[in-house]
Amino acid sequence: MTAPLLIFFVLATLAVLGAVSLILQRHPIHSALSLIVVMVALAGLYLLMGAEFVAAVQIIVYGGAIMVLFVFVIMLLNAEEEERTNFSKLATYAGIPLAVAMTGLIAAAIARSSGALPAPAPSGALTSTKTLSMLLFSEFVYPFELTSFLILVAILGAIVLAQRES
Amino acid sequence: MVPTSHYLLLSAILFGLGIVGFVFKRNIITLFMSIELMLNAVNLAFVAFSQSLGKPYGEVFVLFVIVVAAAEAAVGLGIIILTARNRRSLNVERVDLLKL
Amino acid sequence: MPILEYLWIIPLLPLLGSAINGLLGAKWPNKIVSAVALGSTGLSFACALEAVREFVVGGQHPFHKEFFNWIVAGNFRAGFDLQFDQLSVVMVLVVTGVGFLIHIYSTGYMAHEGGYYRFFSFLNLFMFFMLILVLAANFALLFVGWEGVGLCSYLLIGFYFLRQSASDAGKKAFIVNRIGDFGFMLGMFLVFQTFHSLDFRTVFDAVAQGNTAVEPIGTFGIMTVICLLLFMGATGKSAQIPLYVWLPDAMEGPTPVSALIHAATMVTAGVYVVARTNLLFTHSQTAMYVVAIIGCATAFFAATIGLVQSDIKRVLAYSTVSQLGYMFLACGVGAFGAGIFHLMTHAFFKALLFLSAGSVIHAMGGEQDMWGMGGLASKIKVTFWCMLAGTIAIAGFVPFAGFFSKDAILFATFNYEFNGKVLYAVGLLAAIFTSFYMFRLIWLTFFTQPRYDEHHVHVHDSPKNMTVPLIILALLSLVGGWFAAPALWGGPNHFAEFLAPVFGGEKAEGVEAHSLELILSGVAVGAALAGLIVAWRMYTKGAKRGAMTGAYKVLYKKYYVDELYQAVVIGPLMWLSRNVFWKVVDVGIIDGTVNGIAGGTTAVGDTVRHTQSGNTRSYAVWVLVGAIVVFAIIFWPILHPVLVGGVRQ
Amino acid sequence: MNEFLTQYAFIIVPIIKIAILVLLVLTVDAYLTWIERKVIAHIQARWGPHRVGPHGLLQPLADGLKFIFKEDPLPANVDKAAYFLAPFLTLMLALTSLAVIPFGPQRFKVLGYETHVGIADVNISLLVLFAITALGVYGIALAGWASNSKYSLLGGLRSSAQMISYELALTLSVVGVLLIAGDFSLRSIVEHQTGTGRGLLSWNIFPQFIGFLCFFIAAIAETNRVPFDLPEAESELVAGFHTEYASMKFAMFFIAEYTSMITISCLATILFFGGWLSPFPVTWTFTHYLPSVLLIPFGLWVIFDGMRYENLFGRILLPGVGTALAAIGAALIVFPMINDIVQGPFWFLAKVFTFLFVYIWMRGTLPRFRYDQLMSFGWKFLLPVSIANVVLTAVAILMWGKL
Repeated sequence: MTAPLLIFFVLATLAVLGAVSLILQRHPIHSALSLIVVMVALAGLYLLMGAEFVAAVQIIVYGGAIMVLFVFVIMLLNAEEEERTNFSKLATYAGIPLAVAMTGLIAAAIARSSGALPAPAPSGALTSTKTLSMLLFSEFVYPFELTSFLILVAILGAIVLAQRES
Repeated sequence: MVPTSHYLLLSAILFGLGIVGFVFKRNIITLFMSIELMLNAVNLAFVAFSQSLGKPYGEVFVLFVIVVAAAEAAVGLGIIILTARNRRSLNVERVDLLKL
Repeated sequence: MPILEYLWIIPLLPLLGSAINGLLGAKWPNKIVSAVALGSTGLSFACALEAVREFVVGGQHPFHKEFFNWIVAGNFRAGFDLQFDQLSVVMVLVVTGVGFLIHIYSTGYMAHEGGYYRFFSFLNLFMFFMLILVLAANFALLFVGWEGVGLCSYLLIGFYFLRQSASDAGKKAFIVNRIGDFGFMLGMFLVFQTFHSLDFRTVFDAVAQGNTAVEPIGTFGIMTVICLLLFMGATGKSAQIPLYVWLPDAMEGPTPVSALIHAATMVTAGVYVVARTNLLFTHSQTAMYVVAIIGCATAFFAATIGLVQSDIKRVLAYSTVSQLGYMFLACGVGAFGAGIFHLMTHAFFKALLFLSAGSVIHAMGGEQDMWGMGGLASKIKVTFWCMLAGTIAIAGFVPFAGFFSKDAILFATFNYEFNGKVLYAVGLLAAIFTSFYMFRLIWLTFFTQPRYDEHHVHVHDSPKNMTVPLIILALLSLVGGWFAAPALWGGPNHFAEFLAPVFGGEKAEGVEAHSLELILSGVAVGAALAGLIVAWRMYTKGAKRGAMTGAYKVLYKKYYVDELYQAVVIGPLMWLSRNVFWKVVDVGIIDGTVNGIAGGTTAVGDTVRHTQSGNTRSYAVWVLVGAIVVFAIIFWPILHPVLVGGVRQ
Repeated sequence: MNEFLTQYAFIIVPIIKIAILVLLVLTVDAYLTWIERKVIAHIQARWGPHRVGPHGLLQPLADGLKFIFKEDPLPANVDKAAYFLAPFLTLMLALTSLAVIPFGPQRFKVLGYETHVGIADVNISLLVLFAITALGVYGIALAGWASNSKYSLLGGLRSSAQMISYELALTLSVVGVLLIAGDFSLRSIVEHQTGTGRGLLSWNIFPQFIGFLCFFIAAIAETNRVPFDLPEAESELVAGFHTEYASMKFAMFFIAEYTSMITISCLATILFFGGWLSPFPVTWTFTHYLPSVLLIPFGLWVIFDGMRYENLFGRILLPGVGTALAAIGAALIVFPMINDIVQGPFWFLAKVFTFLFVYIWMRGTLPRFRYDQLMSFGWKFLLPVSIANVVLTAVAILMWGKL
């Protein structure tokens, strides 16, 4: 078992455990923390795959901004442990099987078609930030600008939503 | 050397867990987090593909996904705050009037 | 030939006037409105004159031009095609000329009425449709004009729509006309089915090529059916038995309308159509015979009714009906030229009479009952003399227009091969009646001592713009018939000759026939004289209203025809509509279906809406289901070996 | 044995380096508190600590002992996991952020393993640094939330809001430097500032003065220091997010705060003040003796100063330290090779300590912001200015090529 594989399995376990605990935890804060763990683990995986910039962004934006926002809102609303209501019979009985089915389908599809994938590039072959930025500002410049617009709209929306009408 | 299918399977598992979370959690915020989890799973798949294909496009897409997720979080949390204010509850099962 | 090339100008001008007045006139003072109306009609009249001049100068070649396609479907083509031949000449001149005069008259008559602009807009619109009707070169376009004039007549009869009776009369006219139009349309369809075209030229050529034999009397071939159907339409529009009932009620409209539409022009549309399609009619003796009989009967019945009416306008209305009967009689006996001739002269003197009556009513301040008048002769001289002229004309004294036309008709009837003598006798009787009720009208109105309160009603003669048209029309009804004058001393009948190309030549009368004609004319004049004398005897001294008894009452009640229709047609129809179509078909079936569907939808929704629990988790599950389905469908080729036979790695 | 070492050098060497660094940093933190108290005392015309040891030099040790032996009460119904996690997280992140900072130019071999002055040399070190700083919020937020006290909660909310707000300004203010250097690696940023060897003239501070100001302000806010120390505003929130913490956990927050101060100072040094580069042109080789020139007299003064003390500590400690310093100074003169090695770290530390002093100085002088002032300042002034700075820099680079 080579070092990268070892690291992969460590991080993967971490991620899966985090996801599971996200589900099992009863308090939103704990769920949020679990999710952060998942994200950090994923960032590690990205590094392992050589996508260093994405890894950094993952931590900065997801870990540092989005999840902080979540935690912040949880604290703001002073959310307490979720009550285990079961009003939705459908979800109660059909939820697990369907989720398993979905996962199974995806996994099956991957397992079937993984043969078709080309041999992965040697781990640690970094995609330099330069390359990404070149792509962003040349080939993907329109989507890029659109995202900026999207963010603007989102900001306005958030303001409109959050302000108390006086 | 980690084969790409490992990453893909991992992302599938995470995605499935996200689904489970979305179906089984009652707290709106946690639901939201489950969605983020699914997004992350997809990101992982993207990066894995882009690595195995040796092309950076996947990573670009991940960047876009992250941006969208950020916007979504901003608006979504705003909505959640509003709902919590009006309904005095974060439990989605108590918020089933489809109107305020 | 400029004008002929741009023939559409003639109808277009009134349309423009109508549009301008109708859209903008509401705010305008009467002067501008009347200026627009008169200008458009006057110009149209001028163009018509110019067109006629060109036509005559150009050697009277029938002019025909296709301006643009209107409906084109497969081999069917109904274009905006206008034609201009001798018949059109007469009609166009009558319509534009008399129309113009009546417009002038209206400016005076309607001066104090509300909806001035509306009135003139409608009047111009009517001119437009009437001109389309007489200029159309195919049945479809003719039908446009046909319906258009019907519409305008409806609008104008119901001009005082605040008056129940007026709007009822409008509706009545419209509905009765629908019945006729129904027949007319069937006729059109049949024409198209038979000749695969609606163009007059094509159809008539097809007929004229002789490949359709003349159907002898008593047989009902295709031609007969076509003609009878067309004639049904004519009876509707031209108020013949059995569909004449709408015309008397149409007198609810303003008097100029009665003059223009319900005396001079529109009601003659039926005659025009029959004359226009004379080639078809001449190929079916049965149809001709029916036309003759109907016309004759109408002439007689209407005249009898007219004998006892007390409303001045109603008298004229019935006289119109009866005169129209004369025209159809003429057409029926094959004397289309005489029919059209009478149409023209009748247009003159009947318009004159109506306008004069209007002037009288105007002078009396709205009084229409002759028993409320009397002794007006000295007070409104101009009107009196004009009306007298009209009366003499219609009664048929030499040398007024009515004499020549009616004489021609009666003569033609006399030597009509199928019991022409009988028809002639009835026609003559009708002539006597005509002169009787006309002079009765004159006496009751203008002579005898006044029967109204002189202090309240101060009688005054009408303004210039009303009297001038009267005078013109009076002159016309004097000289209008002189085209045919030479026929009296064996000369040619210019009018008939002029129209000959359209009607394929009339039977040339021999000398003995000419002598016979002289005798007959004498008889006719005698008849008129008889009527005059009787009326004089009855009404000169102390005219008193006779007791409503027996025949008098029957006549006064117009043979109870309206009541009859009410009982036989309208009543049952209403009953059917109310109890079957409304209560059963509409409420039961149609509404039932609609409500049923709605109810079904509601029921389904009631059951389905329970999936819309509003519970996000349930929705999540649904989304998940959808996702699974989509995923499975997309990746089926990859998946099914897995699902079937395990993962192969 | 030896080949075992060489084989696993890639693990061993970093571990050693980390150990050294952590020890160093902790000590520096400890004495930073001493310096702070001294400086502020003198600003306020007081003596400051002077009981424990000469000039109160042993005060940090005493405090450390006190922290260790103090009772650690657990407040009622706190969320245990988060309550314990928070301080560890904070300290861990604070220390980790030091890992990517290069302290000197040299690369040298240990056990045949090439390494350099500093722990890790990733080529996106700046991003990594920001990533770690970004995670730093959680420590405080969790601490505030977990300790189940309104003061803590408010402090936590405030600080998380504050940190999110100023993180943007912080990141954006650096972009200018990145544009100039064209690289995320701190090392290459520093090397880029060598320029044509004209010394401090080619430092980023000159083209990026606005950027520097924004950076420094945002950095202070990021480290919750005066005048942005609302999360622990004594007058309103007792002690903010760490109100409910005592003894070692409190100490962890404390150490973390000072560590992040150090980190930020290092960052400022690297980004704007040429890191380990000497302010003098490279041609002035005589400036290489500056360290010795400073060290020897200082050592001698310390020895002399120690003479005045009656007690043992004074007689042993200060003269010992003094002689050590003087000896080092002398050694540097004797062995030029070592001297060259020392140059980088010397300048680096000099600049860092200058910044730390500024920190303390500001704390001694400036009043505290009001919360809304803080927010409006961050969003309405700092952020636009740093964005404008980015735009200006980009335009300038477009027009005159490299700056």
